[in-house]
Amino acid sequence: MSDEAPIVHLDLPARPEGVGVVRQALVGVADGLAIDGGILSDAKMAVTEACTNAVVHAYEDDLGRLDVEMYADQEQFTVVVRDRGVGIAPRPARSSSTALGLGLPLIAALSDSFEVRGGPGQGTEVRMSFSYEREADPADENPITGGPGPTGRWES
Amino acid sequence: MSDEAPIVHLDLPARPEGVGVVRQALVGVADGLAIDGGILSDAKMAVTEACTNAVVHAYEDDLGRLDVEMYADQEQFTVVVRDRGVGIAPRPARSSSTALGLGLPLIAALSDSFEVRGGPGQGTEVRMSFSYEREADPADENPITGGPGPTGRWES
Amino acid sequence: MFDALMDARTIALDDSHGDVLLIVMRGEHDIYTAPALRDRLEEALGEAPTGVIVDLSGSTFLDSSILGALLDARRQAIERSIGYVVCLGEDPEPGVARILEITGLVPVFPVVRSRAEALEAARVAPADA
Amino acid sequence: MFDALMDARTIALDDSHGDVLLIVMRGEHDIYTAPALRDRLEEALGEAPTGVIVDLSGSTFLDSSILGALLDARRQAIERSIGYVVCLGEDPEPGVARILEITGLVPVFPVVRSRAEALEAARVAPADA
Ligand SMILES: Nc1ncnc2c1ncn2[C@@H]1O[C@H](COP(=O)(O)OP(=O)(O)O)[C@@H](O)[C@H]1O
Ligand SMILES: Nc1ncnc2c1ncn2[C@@H]1O[C@H](COP(=O)(O)OP(=O)(O)O)[C@@H](O)[C@H]1O
Repeated sequence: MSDEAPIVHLDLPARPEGVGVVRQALVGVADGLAIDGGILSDAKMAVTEACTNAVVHAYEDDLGRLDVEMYADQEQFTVVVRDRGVGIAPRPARSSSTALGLGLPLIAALSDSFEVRGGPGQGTEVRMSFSYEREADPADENPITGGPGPTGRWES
Repeated sequence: MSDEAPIVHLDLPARPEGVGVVRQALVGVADGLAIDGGILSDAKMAVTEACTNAVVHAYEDDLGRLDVEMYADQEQFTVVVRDRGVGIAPRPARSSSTALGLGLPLIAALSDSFEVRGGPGQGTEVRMSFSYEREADPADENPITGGPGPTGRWES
Repeated sequence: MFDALMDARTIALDDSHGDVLLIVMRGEHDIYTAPALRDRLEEALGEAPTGVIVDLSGSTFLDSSILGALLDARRQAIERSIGYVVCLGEDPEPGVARILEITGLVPVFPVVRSRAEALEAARVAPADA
Repeated sequence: MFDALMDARTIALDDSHGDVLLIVMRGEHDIYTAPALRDRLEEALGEAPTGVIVDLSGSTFLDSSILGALLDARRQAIERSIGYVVCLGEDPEPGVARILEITGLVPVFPVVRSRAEALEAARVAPADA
């Protein structure tokens, strides 16, 4: 596949049912690249967490969009998940929130490299890369520490 | 899901490995809509044929794009496959071609309604709809007649 | 065998084990199915049995929203002194096993492999709170 | 069980049946894998056995580019007086069975269900041309 243009560009509503669509499209891309099953499994999870964040945190209403690009070069494939929402910012934990707080830690543990960009008013972009061949398990390098706290949020 | 905006918009290179990506994305959409297995299977096939046509016939080089939108309303879901290639036009059968000539007949037989638009220089748009509940099998209404001819093309 | 059936995301309540209720999850589960899972868990815990087992052996994928729902249910089970176990099956998918392992949640839930182990463990009320 | 293995699109040559070569297709096949299938078919027919079986029982999807490759191979088999059969398995996927049925190709190839039937039919050279 091409190194330059995205292999696939997906644009869909930032709603819960869209996350599975992105995951399935990733499976289709992986099929074309003959990606190892374990790496695909990690990529599905990391990409799911990034999309879920856009669905859950980015927009006040359910009219926002989710934008996903997938690229591949000789060594790795990269998935970019983008929203035009409120951006990651310190904010009071909503008491009604059911978010566990494991999304970004999982992205770090399951990708070979990642980058989160954005800020208030700029939306959020999460860029995750997955090597076709791993020298080490990224989950050993970025281990998830801590455990579930009494409030339901993860505490490390 | 929404009736107005596409559930998903895919933009990818018109190359063989892209067809599976579209098919997987369709599976993801169908998951969200709880679509019957037999109807999903027909939709996968019709959509595959439309994408394959864009890959095989639309462009001279492999730099062209394939554009796919999926919509859903209360009764049916619709997939629109679009290219900006040469358009469907009478042209000499290429002797090197391995195309069987069953693409459009399969689209007609497997969708509950379809529409092909375009022409020379305008690219091609194939719009296929699939009802969630079928009263009759569209393959009975638009049966595929004929059989393989001596040249390898389908003859009806 | 239909693709859509194989891929179907289902959450079923199995009450054929007497005092232990099973929640059987099949296919891929994420933020889209998490609300249905929360409802089912609530229902199962509300029927106040001896224990609840979440059976993931037919599941192919789960994300952190599902972990969140499973952890909330665990908290409720502890409060109500109901047994609570996650059953992974003998041949779990990486999309299920991996997230449980790297989050260190295997001993927390706890997670066991076989249905038999799960039934046994679910009949013991949780010790910690 | 890895998703990617379950979904893997493979085309394998099985030469363990003596004079009959099997081409075993697994997963989804379309314009992307059609060139590899054509190569394999060419190879199998070139080894000039008594017969060739295309085994689709592990296949989950095929499109008209695959039908085109299978029909071209059938023509070559007829020319060379080699037996040629498509084996569907006892429990075919709709993504495989449906296209064969609606195109009327079941009696053409011919398509049979079991491996045993296929082995028998592949040892008979095609009658028609
Ligand atoms: N796309 C996003 N848009 C806005 N805020 C975000 C986004 N992604 C993450 N955040 C913020 O970062 C916090 C941490 O995210 P994460 O680690 O994924 O945990 P969780 O989503 O489970 O809370 C979220 O609670 C949220 O406040
Ligand atoms: N997207 C397209 N762009 C250009 N030409 C097309 C396109 N789709 C179909 N065609 C033309 O219409 C013909 C019939 O298409 P079809 O029935 O799908 O059979 P096949 O693709 O197997 O030849 C093709 O051979 C081609 O000439």
